Amino acid sequence: MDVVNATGEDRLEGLRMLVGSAAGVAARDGDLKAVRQLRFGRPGLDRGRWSEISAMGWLGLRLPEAAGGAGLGMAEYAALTGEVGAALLPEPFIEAQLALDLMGKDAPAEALSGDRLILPAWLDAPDGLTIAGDITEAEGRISGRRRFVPMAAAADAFLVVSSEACWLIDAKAAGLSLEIEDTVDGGHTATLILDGVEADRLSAPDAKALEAAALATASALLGIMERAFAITLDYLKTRVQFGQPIGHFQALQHRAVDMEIEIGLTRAVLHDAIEAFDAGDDCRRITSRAKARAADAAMLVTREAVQLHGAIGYTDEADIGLFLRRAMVLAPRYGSAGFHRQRYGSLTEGRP
Amino acid sequence: MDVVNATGEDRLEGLRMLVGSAAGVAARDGDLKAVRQLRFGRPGLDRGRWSEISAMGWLGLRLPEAAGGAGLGMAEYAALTGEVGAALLPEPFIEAQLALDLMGKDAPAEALSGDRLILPAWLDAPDGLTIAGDITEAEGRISGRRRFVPMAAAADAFLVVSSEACWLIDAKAAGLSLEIEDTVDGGHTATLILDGVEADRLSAPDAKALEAAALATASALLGIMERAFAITLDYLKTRVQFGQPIGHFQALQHRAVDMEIEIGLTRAVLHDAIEAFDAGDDCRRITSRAKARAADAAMLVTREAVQLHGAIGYTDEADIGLFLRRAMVLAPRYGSAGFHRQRYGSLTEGRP
Amino acid sequence: MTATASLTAPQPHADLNLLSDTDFRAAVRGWIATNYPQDLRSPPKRLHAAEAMPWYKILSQQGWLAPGWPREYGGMGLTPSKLLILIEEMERYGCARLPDTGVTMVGPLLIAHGTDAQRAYHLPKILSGEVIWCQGYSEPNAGSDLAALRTSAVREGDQWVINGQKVWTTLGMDAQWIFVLARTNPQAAKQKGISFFLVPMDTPGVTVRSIINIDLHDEFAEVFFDDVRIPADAIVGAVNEGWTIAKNLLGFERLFLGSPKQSEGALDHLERLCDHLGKRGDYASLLNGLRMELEDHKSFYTTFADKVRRGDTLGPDVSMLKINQSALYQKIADRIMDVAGELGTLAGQVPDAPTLYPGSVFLQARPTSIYGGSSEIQRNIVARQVLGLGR
Amino acid sequence: MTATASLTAPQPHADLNLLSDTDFRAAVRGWIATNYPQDLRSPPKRLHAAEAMPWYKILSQQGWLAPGWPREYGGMGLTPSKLLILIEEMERYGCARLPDTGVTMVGPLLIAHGTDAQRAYHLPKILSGEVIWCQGYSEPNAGSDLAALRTSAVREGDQWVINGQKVWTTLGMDAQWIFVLARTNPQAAKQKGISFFLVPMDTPGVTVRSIINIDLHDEFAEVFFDDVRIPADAIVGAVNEGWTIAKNLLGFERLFLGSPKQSEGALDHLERLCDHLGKRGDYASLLNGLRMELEDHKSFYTTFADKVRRGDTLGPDVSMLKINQSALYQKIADRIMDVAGELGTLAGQVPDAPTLYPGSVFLQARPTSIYGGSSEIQRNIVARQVLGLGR
Repeated sequence: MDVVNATGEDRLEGLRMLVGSAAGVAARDGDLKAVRQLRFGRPGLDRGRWSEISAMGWLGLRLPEAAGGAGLGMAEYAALTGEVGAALLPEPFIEAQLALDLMGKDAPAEALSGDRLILPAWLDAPDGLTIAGDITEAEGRISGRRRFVPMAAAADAFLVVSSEACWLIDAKAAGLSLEIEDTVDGGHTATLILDGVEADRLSAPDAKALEAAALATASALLGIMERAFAITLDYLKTRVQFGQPIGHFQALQHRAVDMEIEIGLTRAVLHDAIEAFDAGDDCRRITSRAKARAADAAMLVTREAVQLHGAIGYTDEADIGLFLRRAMVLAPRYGSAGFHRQRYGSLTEGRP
Repeated sequence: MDVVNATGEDRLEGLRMLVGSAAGVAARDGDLKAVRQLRFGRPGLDRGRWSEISAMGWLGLRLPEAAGGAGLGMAEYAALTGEVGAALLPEPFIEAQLALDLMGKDAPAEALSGDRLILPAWLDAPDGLTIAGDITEAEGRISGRRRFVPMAAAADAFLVVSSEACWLIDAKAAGLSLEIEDTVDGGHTATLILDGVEADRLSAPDAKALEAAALATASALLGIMERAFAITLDYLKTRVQFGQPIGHFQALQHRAVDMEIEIGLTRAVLHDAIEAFDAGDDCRRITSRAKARAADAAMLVTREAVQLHGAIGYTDEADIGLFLRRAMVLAPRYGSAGFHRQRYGSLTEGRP
Repeated sequence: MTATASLTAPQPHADLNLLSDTDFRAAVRGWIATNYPQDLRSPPKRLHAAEAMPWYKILSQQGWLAPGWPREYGGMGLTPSKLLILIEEMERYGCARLPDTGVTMVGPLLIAHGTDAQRAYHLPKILSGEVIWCQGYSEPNAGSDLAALRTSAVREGDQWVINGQKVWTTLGMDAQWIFVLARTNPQAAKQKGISFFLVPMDTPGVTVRSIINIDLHDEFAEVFFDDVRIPADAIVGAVNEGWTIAKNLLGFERLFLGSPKQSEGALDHLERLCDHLGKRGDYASLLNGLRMELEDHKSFYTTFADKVRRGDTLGPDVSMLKINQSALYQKIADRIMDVAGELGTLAGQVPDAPTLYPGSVFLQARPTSIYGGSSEIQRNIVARQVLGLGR
Repeated sequence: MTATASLTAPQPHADLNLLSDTDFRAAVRGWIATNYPQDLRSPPKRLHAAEAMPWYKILSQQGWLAPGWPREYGGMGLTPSKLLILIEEMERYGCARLPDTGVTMVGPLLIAHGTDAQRAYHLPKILSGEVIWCQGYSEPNAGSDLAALRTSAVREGDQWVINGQKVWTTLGMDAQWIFVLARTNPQAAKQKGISFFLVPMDTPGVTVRSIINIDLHDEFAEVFFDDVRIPADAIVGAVNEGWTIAKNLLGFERLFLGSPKQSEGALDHLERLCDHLGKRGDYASLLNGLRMELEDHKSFYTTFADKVRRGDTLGPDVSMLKINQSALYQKIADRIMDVAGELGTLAGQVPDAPTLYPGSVFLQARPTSIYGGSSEIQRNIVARQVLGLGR
C-alpha cells in the first residue's frame, strides 16, 4: 500500500499504531535513569536498544520497499522522532536515518539491520543546512574535514558527504582521526579529520534528505517540549508555597498558557510542513518555518519549565533540566532558528 | 550665580522651586477639559497661557543672562518640559525654545516676551535629528521646503534652518504656503513651501540646540508616562471586577511593575544624560540613549495604561487615551527610538 | 478561457453545497469580484449601516446574506467547510464587515430558541436589511465579568419592565432592534436568573448615546433603559435561562476572533509603509520575521478551522488562537509606529500616500486584546479549562 | 610618570578613608593589578574555597577582607562610597567571588546582634580565613516562602537540639560553620518563633550532601540536622527574634543583586563570540541594542548606588533593579545561544577559543531569576510595597 497517499483515516490509524508501538523503546513517561547512566560516557548509547529500534523496522522507514525499507512518509518518521525526542534517547536515530536516506539504494543491509551504525558527516560550519565542500579525492582516498558529527564515538562507519558525492569510510580506517567534545546533554560531537582515508565513493547526495532531517529534528523538539511541559504542569499542581499549589498563582498560570501556545503553534506548523513534504512540494520555506519555530519554542518552553520549578529546577538531579539541555543540543542541529529565518527570507524574495 | 555649576543641594532646591512654580500653568493633576477644548482646532493653543509661560521667564531659560535669558541649565529646562508633558499642554514650548536657542543673541525681544511665537523649521524627512539642506537663497529671499513643523498654524514667524544658516521669515510673508495636517493628539503639523520668501539671514545653527530639544522631549515623554501611570494605578485600586479591585490580580500587578521599571529606567538615563549635557561633554551618545529609551518606554507605558483600563480605555472620553496619543506624537519627534539607536551605534563604532 | 471563467455565475438562492469545494471557491471569488462595490474595498474604519447598505442589499438579493442559516429560513445552509471558504474569499477581497449582529447572533438564536412567531416576524426583516440589530451584553460594571450585570427586567402584568444601562454596543446608533440580557431573578447566583429579551430601539425609555473610540470613530454606543415596557412574548427561551443561551450564542464564530485577517492587513500596511519610505531593505529582517510569525499563526488557525470543517465543537483551547492573534496584530501595529516616524503622528492618511494611515492602524489594534474577552481573561480560561490549573 | 603611578602603594591596614575618591580608586586599581592571582581572573564558574584561598589570604594580609566592617573589628571601615569603588574595581578586574558568607553576613550580624564573646571568638577566624561560613536559610518546602521553614530547635537543659534540613547552601561542602534559622516556637505565627543559631559543621548529627547544579557544578549543598546538640550560647540575639535579624541581614548588599556585572560579562562574551564567528557585522544591530540596554541598566544601578553612597537605606524599590538585571542577563544569554549554533551545544570551552563557553554562560544565567527571591516574588514585593496594589 502506498502509505503516503493513503486516505486520511487509514493513515491516522497507522500513525497511532506506530506511536503506540514506539512506547516499548521510547516511552513518554519512562523514567530517565537509563538516560542519566549513559551521559558523558563513550560510546554514550545502548547498542541493545539500537538493535531493538532496528528490529522494529524504524531504520529503513522512509526507504522504498524495493531497497529494504518500509516506504513510509514524513508523517510516520516525524511521529517516531517525536517519541524519541520526548524519551530523551541518546541514540542518533535521525543521523542514522539521514545516512540511509543519503545512500538510498546503496544502503548496506547491515545498516538497516542495526548491526552497522553509519553516521553522516556533512557539516563544516557551526550552523546551517548546507553541505560543506572541500573534500579532495585521489586514488580512492579522501582528505578533508567535517565537524559536529553527533555521537561519533559510537559509529562503525561514517558517510562523508560533499555536494558532489558521498563516501563511505570505516570508523577505524587509517588516516581518520576524531576530536571529540562533550555536549551539554551528556552526548558528544566530533570533528573528523580525514587524511587520505580509504573510501567507497557513492552517488551525490539528495539535498531533500537534509530537509527531512530538519523536520524530524523539529518534531523531536516538539516531543521534548510536550513532555517538559507535562512534567511542569504536574509540578505546578502539586508544589505548595504560601499555602496553595503554585499553579493557583495567576502570573504562573499565564506563563504556562504562553508555553502551551508555543507548543500549539509548533504542532500546527509542523503538521503543515509534514503535509507539504509528503505531497512532494518544494517545502524548503515551510521546513525553515517549522525548524525555526520548533527551535525557538523548545528553548522557551524548556527554559520556562526549569524556571517554573524554582530552585530545584537548577539542580542536575531534577529531570526537567535534562529537557532544557537536550533542547540546547537539538535547537541548532540542521540549522538554527536564525539560519532558517534567513533562509526563509532569501527563498521568499521576489515571491508575490 | 552660575546655576549649572552650583553645588548639588542649591541646585536641587532651585529645581524644586521651579517645578513648584510650574504648577500654576502646567499642573500634574489638572483637569484636561481645557486640553480637550483646544484639540483639532486652529491655532490649537492658548495665547493667554503662552503669555503666562513667558511671564514666568521660561522662554529665555537657557539663554545667557546677557541675551535676556535666565542662564539656567538642561536640568531646569528638562524639569519644566516634564511638567508641560504631564499636563499635556498643546503649546509648542520645546519648539519655541529651540528657535531661541538657535538664534542665541539674535533672538528678538518679542520672542522672549511671548508676543511673537517663532517656530523652527529644520526637518525635511519623516525621522531624524539631522538638519535638512536644500534651501536656496537669492537676493534676500529663500526657497525650499520644510516638513513636520508642529503647531505651525499658531506661529507668527518661522526660523528656517539649514546646515549653513538660519533665516527668520514672517508667517504671513508672500511666497510662503502651509500644508497643515491634524495629528492624533489633536494638534497639527505642517509642511512649509517656500517660494522666494523674504528672509532675514542669521548665523549658522548650533547643532547642540537640537540635542537639547531631544532631551527636553525625552523629559516630556517621562512626564507623560509618569502621569499616565499614576492615573492607571488609581484605576487599578478602584475598579472592581469579580468582587475585588482589579489591582489584586497578580497578572495585572506584574504588568504595573514592569511599567514602573520602564519609568525608573527612563528617569535614570535621563538624569545621567542631563548631567552630561550640563557638564559640557559631547553627549550625543547618551542623548540618543535617553531619547530612545523615553520614546519606547512612553509608548509601552501609555499603551499598557490604556489596556489596563479595559474597554473604557478605548473611548475618547477616557483621559488615559490622551496620554497615549500625545506619546505617539512626541515619540518620533527629534528622532525616533530607531533613529537614535542607529545613531548610538554609528557614534560607538571604533570606540573601545 | 480559464477554469474560473468557464463556470456559470452562481444563480441567486441556488444550493451551492452541490459544488465541489474548488468550484465553490472559484464561483464565490468570481461573483465577489463582479458584484462587490469598489469604493467599499478595505475601508480604513468599520462602516456604519448606511455606508454598508449597498453591499448588504447585494448579498440579500443573491440570497448570500446568511450563509450559515438553514435554507428553510432563507439562509445558504452552507456546510462549515464551504462557509469558511466564503469567509476567506470575502476577507481576501477586502469586503467590509456588515452590521451583522442580526445575521450572526439574532438569527441563530431565534432558530435555536425562538418561537415560530418570533422567527416568522424577525428573520425576513434581517434578511432584507429592513431591521439592523445590535447587542446589549456589557455594562459599565460588568466588563470582563459579564455575569455581574445589573440591568433588570421585572414582570408587571403582561409586560416586562426593563431598567439599566448597556455599553459597548457596536453600531448601536444604527440599529432598530436590540437584544438585551437582563436580570430577572436578583436572588439567584450570578449566572442564574438572567433572561434574554428582544427590544425595539424606538420603545419609549430607550436612549442611545454614541461613544467615540480612541481612533475617534463612533463605533460603539451606550444604551439606557428607563422603565422600558415590552410585551411578555419579547423574551427568548425560558425565564432565567438567558445566560445559557448567551453563552452558546457564539459557537464556531469564536474562530473568527483568531482570524489572521487583521494581522495580515497590518503586515501589508507595514510593508507598504517601508516601501513608501524607501526602507524595505533596511527592514527586511523585521518584515521577514513577522511574515514567518503570521504564516505560523495561519497554520495555527487552520488547526481550529479544520475542527469546524469536520463539524467538531470548538473547545476552550480556541482562546489560545485569539491570544496569539491579538499579540501578533498588536506587535505588527507597534512596529508600524517604530517605522513610521513623523508619519505615525498624523490623524488621517499620509498626504502623498492616501492608502497609508499608520497612526490609525496602531490605534485600531488597541482594543483587540480586550473585546470578546481580554487576553487576561482568555489566559485564565485556558489555564483553568485546558491546563487544569484552576483554584 | 602617570598620576596613578605617583601614588604610593597602600599600606596594609591603613585607613583609606583619608584618600579622595579619585586617589582611592587609583590606589585600589593599582594594588589589585599588582596582587591579584592571574590564574583566578574571571573564572568560568564560582570558585570553591580551596581554589579561592590564595586571594582570600592576600586580602586578609592587606586588611582588605572585610571592607565594610568597622576598623575596630579588623575591617576597613570604608564609607559606602569608597566601598562601592572597591567593589567596582574588583569587578572591573575580574576578581573571583570569595566564599564570603562570613564576611558579608556573619560578621555584620555578630557586630550588630552578637555578644562580646561571640565577636571575640568568631570575627578573627573569619578575617584570617581559618573558618569559612555557610548559610542555612532555605528548606525543601520553604523556597520562595522562606518563613514556612520547619527545621526546629528545642531547648533541653543548657543545650539546643536541632532537627531538620537546609538546602541551597552555597559552598556548603567547603564550610566549617553554618548559621541556621530554626523554629523555636511552633505555636507562633509563621514569621514569629524563629531563632538564629551558629553551628559547627563537625557537630555530630550534621550531614552535608553536595548538589550538582544545571551547569554541572557542585556549587550548592544540602545540610541535614539529626539531633544536633549545641550549647545555649550558640544563639544570636533573643529567642524567637531570628526572623527580624535575618530580614535585616541584607542591607545595602541587596544592591549587588542588581549589579550590571553579570550582564556586562555576558555581553562581552556575546561580542567575542560574534568576533570568533566572523559575524560582528551581521549582529551589529543586536549588539548595539543590547549595549544600550546595558548602559541604561547601569544608569538605573547608579540611582540606587547613589542612595547607598549618601548613606540612605534601600527601600523595596531596589527589587526593580534585580528584576531588570535578571531579565537583561538572561536575554543576553539567550542571544548567545541564538548566535552560537553548534558551539552552544558544547559542555566545555570552544576548542579553538578556550575563553568562549557559550552553553555554560547560558546555563549559568538560569538561576539569576530565582536566587535572592525569584522575579515573581520581587514583582509581588514591588506591587504591594511600592505601588500599593496589595490585597
